Amino acid sequence: MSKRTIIPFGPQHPVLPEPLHLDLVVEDEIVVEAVPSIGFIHRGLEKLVEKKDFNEFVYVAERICGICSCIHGMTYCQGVEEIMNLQVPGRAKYLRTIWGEFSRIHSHLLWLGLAADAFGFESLFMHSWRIREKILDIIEETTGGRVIFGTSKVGGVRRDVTNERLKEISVLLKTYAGEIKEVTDIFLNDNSVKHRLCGVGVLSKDDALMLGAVGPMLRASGVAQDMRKLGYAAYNDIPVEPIIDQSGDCYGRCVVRIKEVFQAIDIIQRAVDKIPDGPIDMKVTGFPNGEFFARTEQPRGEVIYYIRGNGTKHLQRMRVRTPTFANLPAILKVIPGCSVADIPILLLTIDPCISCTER
Amino acid sequence: MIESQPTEIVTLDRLKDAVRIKWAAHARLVQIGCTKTAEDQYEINYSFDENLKFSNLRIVVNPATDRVPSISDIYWNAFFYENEVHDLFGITIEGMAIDFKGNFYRMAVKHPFAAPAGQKKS
Amino acid sequence: MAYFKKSPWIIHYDATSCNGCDIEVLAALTPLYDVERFGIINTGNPKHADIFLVTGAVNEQNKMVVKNIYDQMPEPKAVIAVGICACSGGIFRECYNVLGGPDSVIPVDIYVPGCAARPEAIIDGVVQALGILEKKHLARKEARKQHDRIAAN
Amino acid sequence: MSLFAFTKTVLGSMVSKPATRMYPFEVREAFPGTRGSIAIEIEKCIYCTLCARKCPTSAIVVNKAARSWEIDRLRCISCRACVEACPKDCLSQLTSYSPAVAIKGGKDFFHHPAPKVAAAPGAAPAQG
Repeated sequence: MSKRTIIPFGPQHPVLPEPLHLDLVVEDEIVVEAVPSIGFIHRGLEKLVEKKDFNEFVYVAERICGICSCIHGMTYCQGVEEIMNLQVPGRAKYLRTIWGEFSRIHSHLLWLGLAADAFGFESLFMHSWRIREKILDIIEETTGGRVIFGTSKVGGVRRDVTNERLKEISVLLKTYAGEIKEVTDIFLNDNSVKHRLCGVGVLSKDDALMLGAVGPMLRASGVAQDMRKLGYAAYNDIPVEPIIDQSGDCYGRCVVRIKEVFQAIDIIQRAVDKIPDGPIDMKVTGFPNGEFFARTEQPRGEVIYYIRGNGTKHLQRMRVRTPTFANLPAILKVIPGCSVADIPILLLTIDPCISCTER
Repeated sequence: MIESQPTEIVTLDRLKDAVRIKWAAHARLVQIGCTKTAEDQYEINYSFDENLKFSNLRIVVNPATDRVPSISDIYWNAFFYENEVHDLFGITIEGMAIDFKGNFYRMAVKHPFAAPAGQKKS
Repeated sequence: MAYFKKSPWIIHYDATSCNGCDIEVLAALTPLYDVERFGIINTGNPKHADIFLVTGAVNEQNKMVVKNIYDQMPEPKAVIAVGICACSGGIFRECYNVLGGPDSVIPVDIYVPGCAARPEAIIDGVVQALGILEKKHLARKEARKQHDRIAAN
Repeated sequence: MSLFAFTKTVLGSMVSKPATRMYPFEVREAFPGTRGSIAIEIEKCIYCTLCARKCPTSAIVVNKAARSWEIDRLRCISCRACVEACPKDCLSQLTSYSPAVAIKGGKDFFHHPAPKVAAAPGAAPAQG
């Protein structure tokens, strides 16, 4: 038996832009155990509900994470609306759906780039991000922000987009889809990519479910679970079939995300065809009193907002459980047995968002 | 209403049995979260999901006297949430799979959520 | 000689930011903005870096990390606080675990506002930091000359 | 097959424009709806303090008695809450952020009618 060594990974690491620290117990080059230490981004923003009223808190919710900002804000608003029993206008629901799917495209393209960077395919990283900028341009034009959308509000959305512009965007997306396909084909067919991803970090179906994995991580292991099937926002009218893959390895997660990019484009196009006219927000009176667990599907998986109001303008408790928080235990179970060189790509396949995780 | 969310209130000693039933039904542990409702009364919610059906187990504890059993021997991933509940609320949880002993988050304030609510910074 | 202007290397650390500014820092490196045409390279090693980009408001746990990275960087060095959180704490200013910006731990030379800071703004900030770097370099040179003069006498 | 794809990529790259925008020399025109820094038409302001109360980061300070309005550019998160709250529509949002600064604490100060001793931007005492 060879000697065991502990290799610290992070918090400042060239591959991960975010601080996550892992103690890797290593035997030769094989990791036998990984112990996480988190809290580098813990801000304690759940406590802010005591200082900001429930309308103002939307700005905080949107800034929990810069990548899934739109869906964070939307989930929070959904939770409050559910407690206050507000019927949000249809157009607002559709706009939320469209922006939510846009943020999925931009997040997945971002992830594809980072993953390519992690397995050493620099030009793929550049190409993914080049296309992502085009998506960001649409987002900036319609919402006013590149990463922080700032469109959510309790009772609707804060901005409208004209129907003509939506139609143009829908056509524009068709040409972008071709460009995205050029890049994703390399992910799917290139031998060097497969060599790095296939068979690495296999998570079985049972393990994925019982370790509480969510999102693409869970679906890549063959569990068809997608919160969009709950039918929040406009997903009632636009049914979504979860994309699954049976392999459960890094390659499977990559495939799921790539397919989801095209699915998101399809959802946007369908939503644009169906979007109703009408108001985009409603007047909100009174204060929330009650509790609700709002669940939505973020690019990284299911996010949960537990919102509890006590009839005053400040909420009593707001708790966020973000997808990365749920995916970390699963990845810790997968890491033992992998070689040290595979750790960055393994960690990246959960699409870690540490600022979400630690709030 | 997006979905119904039934909450079942269980006592501390029956918690593990109730969780085992969920495990047997192949429910996914969605989250464990704590809420302070009164000075010595904390609610802990254990949320589960069975094929998009949400359900919730709730225990009510007093951190000064009660010791909550860990469910991480049933759901291994629970240790993440339990360490969090311990660090933020100061609730004693026994038998966690990996016990960070209060070092899960390193914070300027100890157990920030246990502090009396409504303190406003001027 | 303006050595630093030709090729300033950057190290980036995320100290409790929301990721928004981080991905914008990364975006500045990618084709559309491509800061590498100015010789700017994002390095992972603090000892290679001239400019330290900090995003986020710095919390209790990572203030030592920020300080460590800063201490390891060779002189002269410049620190840029990117984003509103790094400038003043932003919306998280009142959180219990937030110190309110890297300037509570290390000296900051340039503040780049924006939530999230745009890649263009980050490039502008880096350009301003180059001037500061140059000044620090000259000051060091002057100090060394004076030291030599005193030693020679 | 791969040779064909290769040729196509090479030819495509030769005729297409580079993806890079030469930023400092070539500045893209911002989208009209982009959220940037806040501007005020001080003549219209009635000092109702609504914007200051709505601001989630307390970046705006309004002094009704002195008839002054000031904003801390390093606190403003460009959330547009103040613009939406303003009853007189005297606040507007520019499409770009305020420039990077080397000194913290400078506040942009507006006063109407202009005070006799001009308070230059950035001259206000440092805070925080």
